[in-house]
Amino acid sequence: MTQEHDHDHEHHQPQPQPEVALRTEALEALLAERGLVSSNAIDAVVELYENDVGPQNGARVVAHAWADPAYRTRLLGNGTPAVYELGFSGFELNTLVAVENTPAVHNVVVCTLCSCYPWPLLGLPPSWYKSPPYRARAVAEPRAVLREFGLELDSNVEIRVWDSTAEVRYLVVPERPAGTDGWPEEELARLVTRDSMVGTGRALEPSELAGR
Amino acid sequence: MTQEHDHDHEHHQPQPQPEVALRTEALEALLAERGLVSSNAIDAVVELYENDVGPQNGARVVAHAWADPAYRTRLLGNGTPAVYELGFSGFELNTLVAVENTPAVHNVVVCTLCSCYPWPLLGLPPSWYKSPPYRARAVAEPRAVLREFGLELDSNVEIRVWDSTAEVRYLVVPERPAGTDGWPEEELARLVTRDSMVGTGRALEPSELAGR
Amino acid sequence: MDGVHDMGGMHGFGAVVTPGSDEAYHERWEPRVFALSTLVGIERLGQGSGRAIREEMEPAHYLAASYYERWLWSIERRLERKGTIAPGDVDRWVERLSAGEAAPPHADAAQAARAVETIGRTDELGPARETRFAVGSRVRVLRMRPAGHTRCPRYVRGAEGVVEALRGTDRFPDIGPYEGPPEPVYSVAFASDDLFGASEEGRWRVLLDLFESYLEAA
Amino acid sequence: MDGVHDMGGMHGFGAVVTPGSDEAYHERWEPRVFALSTLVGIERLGQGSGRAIREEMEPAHYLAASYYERWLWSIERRLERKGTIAPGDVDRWVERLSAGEAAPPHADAAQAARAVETIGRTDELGPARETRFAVGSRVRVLRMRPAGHTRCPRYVRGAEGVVEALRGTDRFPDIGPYEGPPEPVYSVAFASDDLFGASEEGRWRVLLDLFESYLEAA
Repeated sequence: MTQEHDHDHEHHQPQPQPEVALRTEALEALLAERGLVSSNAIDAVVELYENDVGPQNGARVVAHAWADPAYRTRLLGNGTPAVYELGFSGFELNTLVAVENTPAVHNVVVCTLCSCYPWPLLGLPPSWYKSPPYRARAVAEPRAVLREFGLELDSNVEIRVWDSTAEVRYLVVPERPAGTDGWPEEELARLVTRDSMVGTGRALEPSELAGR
Repeated sequence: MTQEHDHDHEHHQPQPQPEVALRTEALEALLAERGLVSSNAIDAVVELYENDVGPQNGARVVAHAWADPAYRTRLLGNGTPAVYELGFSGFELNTLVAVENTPAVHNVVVCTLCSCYPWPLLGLPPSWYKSPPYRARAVAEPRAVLREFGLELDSNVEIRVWDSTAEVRYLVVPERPAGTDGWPEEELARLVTRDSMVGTGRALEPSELAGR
Repeated sequence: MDGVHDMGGMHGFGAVVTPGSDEAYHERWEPRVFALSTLVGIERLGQGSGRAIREEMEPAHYLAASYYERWLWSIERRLERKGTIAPGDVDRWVERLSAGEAAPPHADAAQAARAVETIGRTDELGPARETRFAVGSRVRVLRMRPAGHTRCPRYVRGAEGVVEALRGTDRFPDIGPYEGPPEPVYSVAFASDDLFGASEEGRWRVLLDLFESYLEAA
Repeated sequence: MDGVHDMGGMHGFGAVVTPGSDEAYHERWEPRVFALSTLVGIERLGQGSGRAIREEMEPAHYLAASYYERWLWSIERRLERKGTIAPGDVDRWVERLSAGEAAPPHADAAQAARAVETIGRTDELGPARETRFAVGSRVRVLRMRPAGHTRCPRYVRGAEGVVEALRGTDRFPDIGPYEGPPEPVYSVAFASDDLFGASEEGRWRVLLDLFESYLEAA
């Protein structure tokens, strides 16, 4: 059925609307005029999420858990203080739960009601995470959704879909790829993609690093 | 909450779109060009529902049931043949169930999934019947919905909401107003409003006839 | 399918009674769309059920469209699926009309008479065969997520109710619009709090006509 | 409230992975809306929770709007409800900008520093007090239809699951956004067929963090 009405989806998919950009400027101007919100505060927040807060943070956590078994135990036992050890905390990370992918269990994270996401570890979510199709389908047809990401799981793998319905955020610790024994954490972190920490992907294989 | 975002409803309520009228004409032209659908067949169907098929039919059924106890029994027992006795049948009346309002029970009809309606008895449904608010709320907050129609029921009245989910259509037989003993059926029928046969209204009182 | 058309119990749609809500339609094209839809059915020019096809509209489009706009959309899809028209055919006539061309005349008195006669026909539900549940049986609606057309709304899934009547048999819609094998259809009554929990409105009953396959013994 | 935002399990929205879907945003105004929303919160310029307020958008508008367009809508409502701005204020600045007027400069380095510092703060769930359910308890989600903000999606109502963990306590959102008394929050695991019936995908588990008030012993 999806294919059949794709032509209609194209017609009605929300389009970028120039009036929204203008309206955003107008709101900025209004709040500046009243002395309530400064342009440099807006710039500072934008730059914070563009430069300092992003999946590179989650990747450091995962790489450290891969490299240090004691840290892995702390992270899986109580995520919030464990990521704070590495300096990560803040909005949308009130309580962090880390869940580990293994050959037998695959975790994937969604927020069906809005788009809750662990910002301090992963930055702002990709568009697909916030989209109605992901919010609707991840809980009800996870294998079909994962297949769109190129992830085909064996039928005996238990899928666990985490719907972020309270002030708890999830970080998936992907499986550590083979052939990475003894790698320094900085190198390991390069294998850890954003999608692998949401559960819609795997960590990169060492052979995939070359092309990046 | 409804009040609070009324201003937004006004912005986004579906508006009559001139391009839909043009597109309808275009479809008519296309099917005429191919010799498939004739303009007089379209006119005939439109006129049928404007002149012959409407709530006056249901009103005849209700008035007859009020006047003739044996007919009332047949109607409530097996609606389809009972309305056929009076000449009513056709599309969207495959199986008719008539339900009777009493001082103890109030019936109201909805179709949450689309807008199923007993066309041969009531004609084409009013806009509210087809609207998302009615489809959403009638099953879940019937008293609030009936209140919008000016119908305030005693708290001890049992409300029965019929959701038309299969090929069964419903006709509500409203309570016969007091002071109508011995009235001829033609006069009784004038008391029977469309809304009273959907359950969102009562039959008119004799005193209300004057103004109509 | 569990789309936005399945509205029972939802919040956020505003008031029922609004200016103009008492009228069946407001513009002349609306009853003509209704008539076109009826004629496409009678003349067997389309494929599939308009009711099922309208559920396939993109959700934002479904909600933004007016009632007969959805019907127009479904007529076009039915005609396309049968091969009666091709995508783009209507658009080309929109352009021709916009350029001032007149619609071609086409009269067919026999078609008009056939339509009026056919519209008057009734096709009652079949008689009840073997049934799994009797009047008075306590039943539970199965939890499900049918990908195709269904007549089992989400708000009753998993809820328990009581069979009040057997309606007859009808074709089961879930495996393709109206093309499945006939099945018993029951009138099932639910207490409002078994559907929606406690309400400041007190209690009421909600009754649905449900296919046997939707139900299990409770 | 049970609005169109509660999408879990619904059909009809199409593909997840589409051109551009990998990017967090596509236009410069989008992260600025995000920043504005954050600053309105930090500076206490608004009233109500953006998350709850976005659910009040008219349903067709909610579905048609892009993600940060919804955020922009909710920022304006928050500012209006607090009285920081009045309806029409933004429109007037739209007109002034359209007429070529420049936005007024307003710099506040302290505000920028305060924002960055505040964004880094975490507010963990409170410790668990008395709890009605233990890890391993079988629970059933109540059937309900809350008119206000809720964090209990429709697709788990009435379903049975197992408590896997106690998350701590948090403010119960159903009686007003984030203003209720603290309550235990549990991680509850559901078997997929207890939510959606049999699936050609086989079985999986769905886990939600649910407030104690949503649950009863099964």
